[in-house]
Formats: sequence, C-alpha cells, structure tokens
Amino acid sequence: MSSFELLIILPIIFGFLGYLVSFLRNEFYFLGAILNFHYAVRIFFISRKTEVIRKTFGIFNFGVDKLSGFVLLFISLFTLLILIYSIRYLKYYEKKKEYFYYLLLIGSISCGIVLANNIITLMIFWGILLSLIFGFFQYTTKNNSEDAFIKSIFILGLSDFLLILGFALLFVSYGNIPLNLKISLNNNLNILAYILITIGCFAKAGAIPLHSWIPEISKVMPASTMAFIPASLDKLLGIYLLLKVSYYLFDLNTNFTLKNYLMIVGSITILAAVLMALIQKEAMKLLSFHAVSQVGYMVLGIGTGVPIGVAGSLFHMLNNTLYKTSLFLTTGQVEFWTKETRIEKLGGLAVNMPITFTSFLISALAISGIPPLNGFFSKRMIYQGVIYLYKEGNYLFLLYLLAAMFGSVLTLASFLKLTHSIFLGDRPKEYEKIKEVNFSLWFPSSLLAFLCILFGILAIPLPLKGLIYPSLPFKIEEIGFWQPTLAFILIILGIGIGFVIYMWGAIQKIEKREIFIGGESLKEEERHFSGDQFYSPIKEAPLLSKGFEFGEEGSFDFYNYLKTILGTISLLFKKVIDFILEIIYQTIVYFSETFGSLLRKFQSGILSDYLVVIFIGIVIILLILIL
Amino acid sequence: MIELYILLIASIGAGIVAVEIKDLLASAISLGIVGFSVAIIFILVQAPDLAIVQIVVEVLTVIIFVAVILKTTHIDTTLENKMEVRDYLTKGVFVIFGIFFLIFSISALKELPEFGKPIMKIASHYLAKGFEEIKAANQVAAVILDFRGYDTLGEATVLFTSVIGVLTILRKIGKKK
Amino acid sequence: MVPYLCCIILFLIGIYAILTKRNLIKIAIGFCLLEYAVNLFFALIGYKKDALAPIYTNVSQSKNFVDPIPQALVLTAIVIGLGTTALLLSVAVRIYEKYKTLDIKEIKRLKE
Amino acid sequence: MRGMTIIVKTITKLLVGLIFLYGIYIITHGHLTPGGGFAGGVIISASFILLILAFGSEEIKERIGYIYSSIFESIGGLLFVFIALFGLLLGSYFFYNFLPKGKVFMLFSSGIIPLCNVAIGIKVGAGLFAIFLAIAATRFIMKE
Repeated sequence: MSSFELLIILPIIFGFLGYLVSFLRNEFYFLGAILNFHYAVRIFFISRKTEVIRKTFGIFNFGVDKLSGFVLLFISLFTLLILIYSIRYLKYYEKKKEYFYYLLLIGSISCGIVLANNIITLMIFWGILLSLIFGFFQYTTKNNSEDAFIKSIFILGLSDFLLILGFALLFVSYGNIPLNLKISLNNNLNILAYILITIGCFAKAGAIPLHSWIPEISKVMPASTMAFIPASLDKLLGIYLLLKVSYYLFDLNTNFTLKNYLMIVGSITILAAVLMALIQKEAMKLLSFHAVSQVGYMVLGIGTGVPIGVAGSLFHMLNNTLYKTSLFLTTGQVEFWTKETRIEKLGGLAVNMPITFTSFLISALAISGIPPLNGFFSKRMIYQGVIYLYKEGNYLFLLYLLAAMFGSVLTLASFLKLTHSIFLGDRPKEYEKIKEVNFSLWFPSSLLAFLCILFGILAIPLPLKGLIYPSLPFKIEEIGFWQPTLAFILIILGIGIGFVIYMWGAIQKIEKREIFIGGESLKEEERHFSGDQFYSPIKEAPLLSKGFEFGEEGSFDFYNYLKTILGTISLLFKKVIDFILEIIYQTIVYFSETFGSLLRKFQSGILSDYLVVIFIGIVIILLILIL
Repeated sequence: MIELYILLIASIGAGIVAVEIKDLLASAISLGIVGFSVAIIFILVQAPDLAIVQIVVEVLTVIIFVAVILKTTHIDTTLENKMEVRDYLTKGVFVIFGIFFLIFSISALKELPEFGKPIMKIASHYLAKGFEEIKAANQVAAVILDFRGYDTLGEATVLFTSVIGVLTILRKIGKKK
Repeated sequence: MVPYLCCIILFLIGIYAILTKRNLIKIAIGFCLLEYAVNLFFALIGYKKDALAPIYTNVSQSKNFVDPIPQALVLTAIVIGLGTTALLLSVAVRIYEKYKTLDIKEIKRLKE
Repeated sequence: MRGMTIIVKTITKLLVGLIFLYGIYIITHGHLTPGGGFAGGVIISASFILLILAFGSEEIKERIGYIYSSIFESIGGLLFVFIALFGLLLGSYFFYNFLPKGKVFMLFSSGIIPLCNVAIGIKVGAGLFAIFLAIAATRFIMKE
C-alpha cells in the first residue's frame, strides 16, 4: 500500500472506529487526522523531489505534482487544526460524534480530490464531497436553520451539478483524460465546459453571484464549521480546481475574453462583498462577507494570466486560508465564553483574552494588507499582475486595479470596526470575569497567526520559493522591488518610536472628567460605545444607499432570483400544462361523447341494427376482395 | 334437368312467400314447401341419404314451428307498422349487400368447376378405399363414421348442446308449475 | 352456374328476412332458409352428371358415383339445423311468455 | 295436449309400429342402403311424435318422456364416444375401425360403422324427441 491509499483510507477507518468506540473517541479521531497529516507531509516531500507520481486503480487515476502536494499539505493541516479546536469548542455539542466523523471524511475525500488525476476520479470524488458536505451541514446546524441549509444545498448542488456537467462534456469529447493536457480554449464546446466548471469553482469558493450561501450559513453554524468549510477547505479546493482547470487542463492564455470574464467576476466580488461587510453588525456574518471578498482577489489573480499574478493568487489563497481561519477561530473563542456574536454587545475583551486578541489582531492586519504581513505581499503580487496587463494592451486593468485597491482599503476599515467593537472600547459589565480560553482552543489560531507573520516576513525564501513557485507551470519573474525583511525592520523601528511617544504621553498625568451629553452627565454603564455604528453614513450615502437596501433585501442574491424564476416557471408551466391538459381532456370528452352517442344509437337492442353493422362490414370486406 | 330448375325456382318463390306473408302459419307451411323442394332436389342430385333425413327433419321442423306459432300468435303484426328511417336503412344496406354479394359470388363461382363436373380428388380415394378396406356399401356412411369420425363426433356434440339448451330454456316453466 | 346462383338467391332471401323482419318467427324462418340454401349448395357442388348415388349395389358394377363428401357434411348439418332452429324458437317462446309479443322493437321498448 | 280424432288414432295405431321398424331398419342398414344413424334416429323420433300428436299426453307422462329421452340421448352419445375410445384402446388411434370387416353387402360388415349408426340413431332420436316434448308441451304462465 502506498501512501496515496493510506492518506485517504486511514482517516475513514479511524473515524469509523471513533464513531463506534465511545471511550476512545477523541483519541481515534485525533489519530486519524494526525495520520492523514503525516502521509500528506510525506507525499509533499516526495512531490518536491520527483516530478510526477501516478497510480492507477481501474478507472481511478491518482497523481501528485507539486501543486497538489502543496494543497494536500494544507488541507491536512487545516483538518488537524480544526479537529483540535473543535474537540474543545464543541465539547457539549449533542451530535459531535457525527460531526467529527464527517470532518474526517471530508478531509480525506478532499485529499482524494486533490490527488485525482483524471476526469472520472475528480467527478466521483467531487460528488462524494458534495454529499458529505450536506451531511456535515445537517449535523452542525442549530435550530431554525432550514432556510440556510436548503439554500446552501441548493447553490452547492446546482453548481456542482454544472461542474460535473462540464467535466462530462469534456469526457464525451475527449474521453477520460488526465488533468494536465493544456487544451486550448478556442472551440465552443471547450469554452462551455470551462465556464460550467468555473461556475462550480465559484460556488465552492464563494465568488459573487454564488456567494450568498456563506453569509447565510454563518448565522446558524458554529465557528469551527465556518472556519473549516467556507474559510479554508472550500477556498483551497475551489481555487485549486480553478487554477488546475485554467492552467493545466485548459490553457486560459489562449482566450482573451475568458480572462476578462474571470477578472470582472473577481473585481465585482471584491467590491460588492467588502461593501456589504462594511455595514454588518454581526461578527460571523461580517467575516463571512470578507471570506467572499478575498475570493475576488484570487479569481482576479488567476484571471490575469500573468505569472506573477497567478503566483500571487495562489499565495493569496494560502494566506487567506491562514488568516481567515484564524479570524473565524478567534471569533469562535470569543463566542465560546460570551455566547454572543453581535458586535454591539461586545467590547473591551482584549484585557481578558490577550492571546486571542493578539491572534485576531495579526490576522486582521494581514487580511487588510498591512505590511509586512503575508496578506500585503500576496495582494501586492496580484496588483503587479494586474498592472502587467497594461503591457498586453488590456486597458481594463485600471478598473480591476482600482477595485482591488479600494477593496483592500475598505477591508481595513471594516476590520478597524470589528477589532474596536470586540476587543477594544468599553467592556460591558457582565464580561468582566471572562478568562483566556484553553490551550487547545487558542493553539490553532495562534499557530495560524504565527504562520501569517512568518510568511509575511520571510515571504520570498519560505512560502514563495518553497511552495508557490515550484507549484506553477511557468517561470515567475519578479516585478518591482520589495524586501519584506527590511520592511519589517523598518516597521518595528517605527512601532518602537511610536511606543516611545506613547510612553511619553502615558507618563504625563491624564485628566479624567465626567462626560456630558446634552448637559447631563453619563453613568458608567451608559458610556459603553459600540463600533456597530461605524460607517453608517456610507449606508446612507446617496448612491450606495439603494445598493445596500437591495443587498440587504437579497436583490444581489443569485439564489433568490433563481428561486423566483424557478417558481414563476413552475407556476407558468403548471398553468400552461393545466390549460393544455384541460383542452386535451375536453377534446377527448367531446369526441368520446359524440362517438358514444353515435354508438348508443346503434346499440338499440334490435337485432336488425346490429346485423346492419355486420353487413356493412361484410360489404366493405367484399369490396376489398373484389377490387 | 328441367325439374331441378323448376324446383329451385319453386323453392325461391316459396321462400319469398314464407318471408313476406302475414300469416305465420302460412309462412311455416311455405317453409315446408322450401324444405320438401330441397329434399326432392337431393334425390335429383343423387343424394338419397340426404333426402331421407331432409324429409323427416322438414316434417319435424314444420311441426315445431306450428307448435310454437300456435302457442304464441299466428299474425305477423309487424308488417302493418309504418316504415321508419331505420327500416329504410336496413333495406338499403340489404340492397347494397345483395348487389355486392351477387357480384362477388358470381366472380367466385366462375372459379368453381362447372355444374355437374366436380373434381373429386379426395372423393375418388375415399370411394376406392371405402369399398375395399372398410367393406361398406354406403359410401356416405363410410365417410361419416370412418374417414371423418371426428366431424361426426363434433356435430353430435353440437346437437347435444342444442338439445340441452332447449331443455334448459323451456324446462324452468314446468318446474314453476 | 345457374343452380348455384339460385342457391345464392335463396341465401339472400334468408338474409333479407333476418335483416329487415321484426318478427322473431320470421327471423327463425330466415335462418332456416339460410341453412337450406347452404345445404343445397353443398349438395349441388357434389353432383356429377350421369352418375349414381355413392352406394355400391349387387346389381350394378358401375363406379361412376357423385361426390360423397359434401353429402356426408350436409347429412349431419341438417339434423343440427333442426336442433338450432328449435333452440331459437324456444327462446322466442320464452320471450313471448314474458312480453306478450314477438316484435323485436316492441320487446326493446318494453324492456326499457 | 289433447288427442286427435278417432280416425287419426286408428291409423296411427296401425302405422306407428311400422314407422318405428322402418327407422330401425334404416339405422341398422345404414352401411348398405341409403340412410344411417341420423336419418333413422329422426324417423324413430317422428314415430314417437306421431304417437304424442295423435293420442295427446299428460304432464306426468311428458316429464317421464323428458327423463327417458335425456337418458337415452346421453347413452347414445356415450356409446358413440366409447366406440371411438375402444379404437384407441385396441388399435392405435381414435375412431380406429377395430372390428373385423367381413364381406361387402352383408349386414355384419364394415367394422364399427353399424354400431356407430346405432349409437347415433339412439342419440338423434332421443334428442329430437326431447326437443319436441319441450316445445310442444310447454305451458305458459301468463302474466297479467
């Protein structure tokens, strides 16, 4: 048995053992995830050394190249981390037995997807993953969540159906081909297949307009689910597949229009989602809108078709999974004690939970693209890719660049609001006794935050040269000049100076006065100032207000439109078919009645009448015989 | 063979009378005329067996008809009724059918061997064998009971069935009394 | 061919009775006529000119016989015809007992 | 059923035995002379019918006539079938002529044909007589 099968099968077996044996449950689950991670690491190192490894089992064909080895490693890592996190986080959860089993299954099947090296294998594993995700959602949702559940199932199911349809189209025209042929995108069938597959990838990763299931489930799912499915796994899989399809299976550079299609989707996703995130008052929902927004960068980067942009997109995918997972997890830690995710009710928790706060802050800065953290570096690579479009003569690059940069700014703004509302500001009285969470809760998020810093400072030697550049099929040329280490040193210097200035200020005695509003002094508890009203003027801005109204009402939600359209069509069809059936029925009734009354006249009970009919028949027969 | 034609025409005339006459007893007698004409024709065409049976059966038929007519009514009241559309229709259909049937039968009869000259392919075989092997003088009996015993058995069954039918239909009244 | 045609005319008379007559006994007569016509037709088919009945005798050694097969077929048919006519008439008797008429239209009317 | 006049009765008395005998003759000589089971059976039934028509009958007698004629008809039919079955038993096929053929123009000749004639004669005579009894002797229950 090679490590390929073990990687997939062992988590399933250990998960099943854990499902059966109650007293060693957590140990078995943990063992399964660890073994999965172990084999993933082994495969990763094997894939670094050799070129391509293939293995065939019947129609299944597994193979690992440098890209899939790298993605595989992170899928296993995230499965392990989320498992560690949720063992503590969901300790009192009723259905945790099934929850963990599904978690392990999803981890191993995702590994199968990444390892798949021909169409059939990919289709089968993708289908299995879809059904597993349904099961997973079913076991993780809270009460009153049928709508969200149905919505996610609907969007994911429909888009996965389209994806499989796209692969099926390919299968019909090319057969069971491996995924690295670089087919050129210039006949209609291939373009159709490509668009269908990208729709599946978009829904998985959460690009607009197929994003709406992510904010919807964020209201009803625990933080660990959110961190696992939309934040890490689906980004890895969706973007991995998009990349694989765009530059391995097909060659995106052969079709100019499709590149623009990807970039437009990316830009709109960035802007629309970040604008929606700006006005949210619920931490999980806000984060989920950011999870959507960040996908836009990756799609934009892949769409550029410029090596540096694609590399940046891949790097951004990695970074995004790191900091977004960390953000979800830390928010989950806050929720673990406070049972609250509405940001107006929170505040001032930085003192109580310093480790959580640190992880959150680092991740928030990373997502906002603050140098020298990793988010900045990957975004910068994407910008470079977009700017490079200028050389190709694609003048739309300006719009894309604007959208991406503006989105980044707005991200920072919305995270200022979130950080302030949760961790800074006044602390409500009931949260005074809150303590830091357990090791198993803060360890995953802290590890991820640490990786954010590490990948930021040592961006070029560690992640780029080690992971990203070898994974891509083309040679990457650096554009521009950036020294992360140097920048880090400079920034540390700046922070040091700032700290000195702060201390200078802190030495001086601060004068405390009572707060007056409208001539009345406020009491202590009334002074709590929440950040939920940040940016509310944006909401009322003349141009944007309509858009936000629509957005809140779900007008940008593809699902709603689809639901309405389908409802209308079904109603129409019902009416039309009813009408047609009615007409057919009436016609049949008319004819049968006419014919019946005619026959009734013959059914007189008089012998001669029957004989007349018989003899008419005989006459006809005679006619035929004579003629 | 002038007798044959006279008898045939007589039987046709008697048939028309039997069908059209108002008194049912008279029509039964006319039917008897037809039957006896047929019996005489059987003698003329060298079929004495048939003639014997036909005569006796005709007697019985007339007796039964008369018995029934005496028990029911002997005036055909339906002839007095006005003609309806339906009657015209049936008559029209009959006329059409009759014309077609005549045309068809004429064209079919042309295929038959001429009157008085049958082919007798199987019959010659039967005639030879019936005398030498079965040693029967009456070849009709030989055909009925030896060569074609199955047919006779079937016909006997039909007769049996019809007798049972008559008895079942009519016996119920006797039981009620 | 003329004797055959006469048979067919007799046959048509029977059909005429069955088709147009409304009296049950007339219909039975029509059936009888049909039967006679068919029997006659069979007997005529078997007829051979200047031939004898198909019965060997001590007296004549002639072997010039008419066809015995149609005769054999008709022989049973005659008796059966009587049986079927009797069946028909018994039905008519029963109907008359119930409705007091032999007119089929009247019977139809009374049945409703 | 009422009887007829005395002339008819007298003539009938004289004739009926002869008719019956003639019927038997026709049956038994069916293989030699014209006639046979069918013809003879009808003649026998005619003799009985003549009796009934001339002398009239009572209901009880008619009922007895029913019963006997049905029995005889069944006997005739069964006899016919049994003769055919004997052929199957003794020889090889149904209606096998298993008896010795004898000499032509003799009464006992041509195997089973006379026996079959007898069976059919019984059957036809009894059957037609039963039909006549049923139709002629039916009494109506006139409904008002």
